[in-house]
Amino acid sequence: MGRPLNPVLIAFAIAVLLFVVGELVSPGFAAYSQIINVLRVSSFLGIIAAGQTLVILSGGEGVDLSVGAIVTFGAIVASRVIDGQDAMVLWGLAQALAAGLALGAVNGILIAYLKVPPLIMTLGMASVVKGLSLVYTKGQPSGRAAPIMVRLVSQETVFGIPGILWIWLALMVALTFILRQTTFGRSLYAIGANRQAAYLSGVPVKRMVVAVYSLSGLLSALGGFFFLGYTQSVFLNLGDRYVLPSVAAVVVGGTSLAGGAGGYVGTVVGSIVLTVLQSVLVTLRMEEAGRQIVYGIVLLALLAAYGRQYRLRQ
Amino acid sequence: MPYLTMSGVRKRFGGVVALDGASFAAERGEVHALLGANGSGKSTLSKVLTGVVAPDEGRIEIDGQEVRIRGPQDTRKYRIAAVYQELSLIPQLTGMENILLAYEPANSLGFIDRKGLERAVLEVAARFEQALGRRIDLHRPVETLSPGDQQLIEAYKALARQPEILILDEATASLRQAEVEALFQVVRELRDKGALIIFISHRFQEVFALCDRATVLRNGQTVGTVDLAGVTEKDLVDMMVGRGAVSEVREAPTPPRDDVVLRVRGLCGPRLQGVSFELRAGEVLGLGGLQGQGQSELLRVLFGAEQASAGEIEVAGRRVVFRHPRDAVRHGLALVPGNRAREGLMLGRPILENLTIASMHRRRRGPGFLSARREKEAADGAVRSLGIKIGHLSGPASTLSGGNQQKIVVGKWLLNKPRIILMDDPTKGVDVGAKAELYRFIRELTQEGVSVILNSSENMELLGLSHRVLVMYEGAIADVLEGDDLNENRLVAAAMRVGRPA
Amino acid sequence: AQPWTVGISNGFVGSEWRTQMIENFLRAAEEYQARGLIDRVIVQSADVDINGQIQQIRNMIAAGVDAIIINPNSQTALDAVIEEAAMRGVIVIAVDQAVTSPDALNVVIDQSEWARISARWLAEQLGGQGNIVVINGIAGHPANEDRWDGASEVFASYPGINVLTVTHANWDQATGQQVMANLLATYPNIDGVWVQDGMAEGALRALLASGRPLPLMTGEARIGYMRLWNELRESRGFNTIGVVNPPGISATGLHVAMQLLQGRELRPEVLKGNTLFVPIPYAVTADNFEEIWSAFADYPDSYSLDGWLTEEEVQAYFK
Amino acid sequence: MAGSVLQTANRGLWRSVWDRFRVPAWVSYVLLAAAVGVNASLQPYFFTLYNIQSNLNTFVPLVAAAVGQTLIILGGGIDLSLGAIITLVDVVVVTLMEGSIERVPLALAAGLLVGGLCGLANGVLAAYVRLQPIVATFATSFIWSGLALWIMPRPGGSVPRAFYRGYRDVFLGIPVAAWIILGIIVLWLILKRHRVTRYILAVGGDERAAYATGVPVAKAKVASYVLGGLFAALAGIGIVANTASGDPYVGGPITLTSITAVVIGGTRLSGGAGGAGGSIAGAMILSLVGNIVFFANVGSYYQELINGAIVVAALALAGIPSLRRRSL
Ligand SMILES: Nc1ncnc2c1ncn2[C@@H]1O[C@H](COP(=O)(O)OP(=O)(O)OP(=O)(O)O)[C@@H](O)[C@H]1O
Ligand SMILES: Nc1ncnc2c1ncn2[C@@H]1O[C@H](COP(=O)(O)OP(=O)(O)OP(=O)(O)O)[C@@H](O)[C@H]1O
Ligand SMILES: [Mg+2]
Ligand SMILES: [Mg+2]
Repeated sequence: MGRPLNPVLIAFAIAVLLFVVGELVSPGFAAYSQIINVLRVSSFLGIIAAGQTLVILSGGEGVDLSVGAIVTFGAIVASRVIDGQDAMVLWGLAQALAAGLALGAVNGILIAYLKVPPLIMTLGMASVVKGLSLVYTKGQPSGRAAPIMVRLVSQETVFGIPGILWIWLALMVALTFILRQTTFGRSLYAIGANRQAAYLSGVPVKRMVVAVYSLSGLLSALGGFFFLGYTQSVFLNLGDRYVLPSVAAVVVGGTSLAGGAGGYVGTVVGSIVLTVLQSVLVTLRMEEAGRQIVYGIVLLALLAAYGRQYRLRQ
Repeated sequence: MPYLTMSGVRKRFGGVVALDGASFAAERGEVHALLGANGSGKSTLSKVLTGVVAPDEGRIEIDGQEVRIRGPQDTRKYRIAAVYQELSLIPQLTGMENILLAYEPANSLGFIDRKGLERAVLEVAARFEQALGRRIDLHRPVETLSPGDQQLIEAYKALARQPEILILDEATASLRQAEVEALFQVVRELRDKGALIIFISHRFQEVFALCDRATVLRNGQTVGTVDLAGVTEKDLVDMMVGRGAVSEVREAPTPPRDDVVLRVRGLCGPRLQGVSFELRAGEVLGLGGLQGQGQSELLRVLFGAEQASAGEIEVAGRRVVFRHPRDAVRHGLALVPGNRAREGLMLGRPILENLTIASMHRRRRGPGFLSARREKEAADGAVRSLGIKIGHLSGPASTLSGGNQQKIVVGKWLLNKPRIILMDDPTKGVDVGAKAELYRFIRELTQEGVSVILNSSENMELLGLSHRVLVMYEGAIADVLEGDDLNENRLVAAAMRVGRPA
Repeated sequence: AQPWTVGISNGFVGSEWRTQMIENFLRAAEEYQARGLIDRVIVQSADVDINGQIQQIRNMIAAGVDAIIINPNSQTALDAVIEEAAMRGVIVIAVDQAVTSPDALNVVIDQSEWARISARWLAEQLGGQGNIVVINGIAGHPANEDRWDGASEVFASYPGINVLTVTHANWDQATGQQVMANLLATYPNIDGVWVQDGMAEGALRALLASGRPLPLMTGEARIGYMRLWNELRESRGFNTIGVVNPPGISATGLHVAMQLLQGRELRPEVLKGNTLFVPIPYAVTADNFEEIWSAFADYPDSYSLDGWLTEEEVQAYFK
Repeated sequence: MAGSVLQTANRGLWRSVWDRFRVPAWVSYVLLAAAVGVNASLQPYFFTLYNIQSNLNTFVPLVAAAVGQTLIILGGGIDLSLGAIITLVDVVVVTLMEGSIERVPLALAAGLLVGGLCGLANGVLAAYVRLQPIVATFATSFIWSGLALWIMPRPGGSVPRAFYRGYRDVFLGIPVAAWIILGIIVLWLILKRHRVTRYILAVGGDERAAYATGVPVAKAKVASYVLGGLFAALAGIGIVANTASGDPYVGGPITLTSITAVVIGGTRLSGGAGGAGGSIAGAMILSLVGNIVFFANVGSYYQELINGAIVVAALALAGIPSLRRRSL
């Protein structure tokens, strides 16, 4: 059998393959500008899935299903505060991040100290946050993105690459560094691999759990902020589309749902794969029913390529 | 023609060769020991027989017939059962449900015959209960039982399968003396009825007490089979590890210094009832008594992993309260926990991370940055000073043999320069060679003034290493042995509370 | 018995349109309350599945409502519970989305006609010639299918109009934006875009981001979209249309319910089956844009241009 | 190396200390009683026949789905495609019924078959292809809903009146829906005595240990998904009866609600411990929370918030007893 192939590499190859398929089906799909466009769209999923990656790495059946609601809430807060004024961008960002952090912290505290299972806790939190959005906006979100945010997402810089992609790249480098070269990262892998051993090695397990969910909330709000730069206005189900895909992006990127193994580079590639796949399907002339079936089958094929678990017989 | 023959068995796990053409042959009606150092392939060979491990090559014959075992389900036909080293119990199921799992009497539609199940289970349990003199609650989820009782349930389970071939892979590791005796009695009965029992253990006393012959493995190959009547312990060790490496447990320890590093007064907590003692610099303080009398709990409370309900702890003359192991670590304590896979290691993570996790805060810069070079230097240092045999620091800890894994668990604390090391049965399941190295190491540490509290289930180890032994009984200190009292008779007597009012 | 209890069941809260719908309902109900015709108003507005909405309606029945206004989550799945309500003498009015139950009265705009207006506009503006792409809402959703039935019928009647592809963006602005971006990559020669509701703003943003000349596209009568329209119509000569799909339909529905409660009967000729089609208020086009924009420029972006029938107008449908 | 070969087996053990979140089943019954109590005190005519009947009618699909999800979760899996299976069954049953009462048996049989087959596919993916269930079933959910949309591109179909009227009827003084729920409970009690449930529990408790013991692990897993699919089919049929029509989106949201019901009902998400009794209570609690919010006259903007908050609070409260049992 040889050494197992690196899942990140496989996922990357699949992303390339999907672009090629897209180009064959409809010429122009793999044009430089379209690649950039797909990457831009991937970046929102990628940023939101960054928090999801941390949560899943932390183990203990960790998963965050409240990311979608927090994305929306972050965007709502930012949009109301900023309301189209460049001068207010930082203040709006700060408030959105603070809100995301706080909501994530509530997740973390209830999960760590009251032992509510993450899946259920964050699912409940999703509906609470959704309710908060309704109460906060009275059902009518107001405000809009500032021009500078729009430029950040859309305007091309060096090599025709928009600012958001540089930010995403920076996030990738920073997170990878944090995961590998800081005590935080080491502790995160430790609690993901074996909470009890980590605890007995002096790692503050519960605080880590709280920190990880807080960060996930923060990154979701950040994703919401950037996404606002893309859509320019908010609506109440802005973030819903990201909930399960963020989990899928992490898994497609080779991070184990069991925790303690994987990394953010994989998630980046996973986000790209899922986004390209969606794009290819849009370009196919096909009934919606057929698109859904193809999406499911391709996803299964992808998982079967490397997402398989151990054999019972060794 | 032997009843069971295994020949030319090869098995490779990724880069690790576990079995390299091993062979094994044994007869009905004997208890046959399977010996070897940690990682020599004993468990793997057993698992090939029970179908859990698929050999790359090899031939198995039972009763002269070549057999193919494609999985544990096939073993039913050949009446093979095993007590696995890691146990094979389902934690949430009760003893009753575990014991005949997959062998439940059922009607033709697959509905379980509860009465029949209960009858069959109680029959097996009865065979032990007589020898044991007590009964285990079979209606509780097994996860709520003590490790010893879990191991006994695992034995019930194997026996309930009415095996012709029974494998006991370190089946006595968590058992008390009396329970070991009970198990042996049942095993002997089974042998007398003509079954073949394969017995794996690192405890030579047990091997000599129970077995007729022994087959020795080294590095996945069979060194030979000997009649135990004609060999000594030393002969076996030579076969296992090659000549030379014998433990020197009984060497006089250097006396401790006078300064008290740890003072405990009236400590109460989970399973603890008013424990008081003092620990001096460079002292090895043993914790003796029957297993499960609060020794592990004492270590956990001292380490902050469990909270005391009353009592005081002073470290280096200062009163301390540890709410978290981290607090204890800051005060120079270290804990080598009893179950390394469960509590000591992050098996899927690299060896390097396992070694550095407990001390990384010492090397961090700024807000927790770590330098890859310094982490590697630190890990290399630990590997060198403990003589850990590893492939590469970036390989996962799961690829190491038991003894080397244990060294990692010790090694991670050395990097933290602890003043007090709490050890909970550190040589459980560790082979003679690794044991000897660990003993040597404890010596070296105490010479440097480090103190050790050692809980051990092996009396010789306790007596050989400790300056004093606290004998625990039901969460309290029943006796303190030192000087001439440090001998096995006194220790056993104290543990059983012989000659004392109860 | 008078004074009556009325309820509204809304099973989806993800859109501002729905919020506006609820507000319209409440405003209309207040007037009746002031006149002593209604004593209690029950609002159920939460994201629920079809089962959840059935539960909502049953709860209202149990709470003793006399009339229920429903914006149904399904065209067919509420039929059985509506029958239950009718059997207990409760008047059921479905608004926005029609239901198939014969026991309910649908008070809706004609979705097919609504779609035809913008499709016709697009085809005319293109001079009956050109390639268009379509971004629909949720495949299989009855309103979507009705709309597409109407629009595709119009396009079929123009042989020069070539529908390149039909995609779905689930009535979601951001998905519309992404789908449009993908369409742009695939089809170099798009002359027109037929897209409905909030997805239009997303599609427009994708078109803007592409840097290509703006094709003709259909849009929506919502302030956010119109603000963009206003900016672009001079700078880029942008031309579009927004057909009003009024959230005020809930108020119209309430007026109808009140007439029924007061024992009046609908004139049979206004009904088509069990459906009362109310007129589509109007469409915003280049012709009337300025006039409308000057009146609404201060409204929040999420506000949809609205319209409802007054009590008197509704009375005209009754005998 | 001691402890490495079955190392993952130990996960099951150490989880028992750390990760154990299991609402004891009695807590869910207490919560159910509380929910009924609060509901009854807020709602004047709670104990009328219509009200009880209408509540039970809406409970049936979620109850059936929760039991199906329980079996899957007990076996260490999870099924994110359950709602899509329900949708597919709904659509198939309605399409085959063609509004005629004679075709009902055929349609119901086909519905069960479809549910079972979807479960079989999920089970094979989880057990033999060895994909992580949470993502594998996420992927299959697209396939099932795509198929549903393909079979029924827009809502419709007609269900014979006798069929959905029968569902709302009273039999021997007890609503038919209550009989169905009783039937589901009895079904579970029967299953509980079967070997397959024991094996499912064993696999969910510790897969490797179960394998080493000779439990047919893969088959047990597949069985759990097939049973789950069959209960999902029951849920789909319940929806057909409750809605009297077909809709290609009807089941989706049930997936996550069914998981919540299972956890409130005392089954551990990691598998191996729990049972369907609690899940049934959990499903009813969740439905009753909606009623409570309704009858408490909560303002419309706050309904969603209060609803979510009650569920989270119930989970947190329910978890407190398990905190005390932390030690081994
Ligand atoms: N392996 C374990 N065995 C026993 N108890 C444990 C174990 N792991 C955690 N605990 C319990 O959890 C508690 C909190 O430990 P943990 O490291 O998770 O917390 P923390 O992050 O320091 O939290 P806090 O912020 O409350 O200090 C401990 O006090 C201990 O009682
Ligand atoms: N699942 C596995 N994956 C990788 N390596 C393994 C696995 N199981 C065993 N090994 C390796 O195979 C070798 C033999 O292991 P085995 O468990 O058979 O030894 P053992 O003789 O039972 O040792 P011990 O006395 O420590 O129990 C060891 O080097 C071990 O690291
Ligand atoms: Mg072994
Ligand atoms: Mg702490």
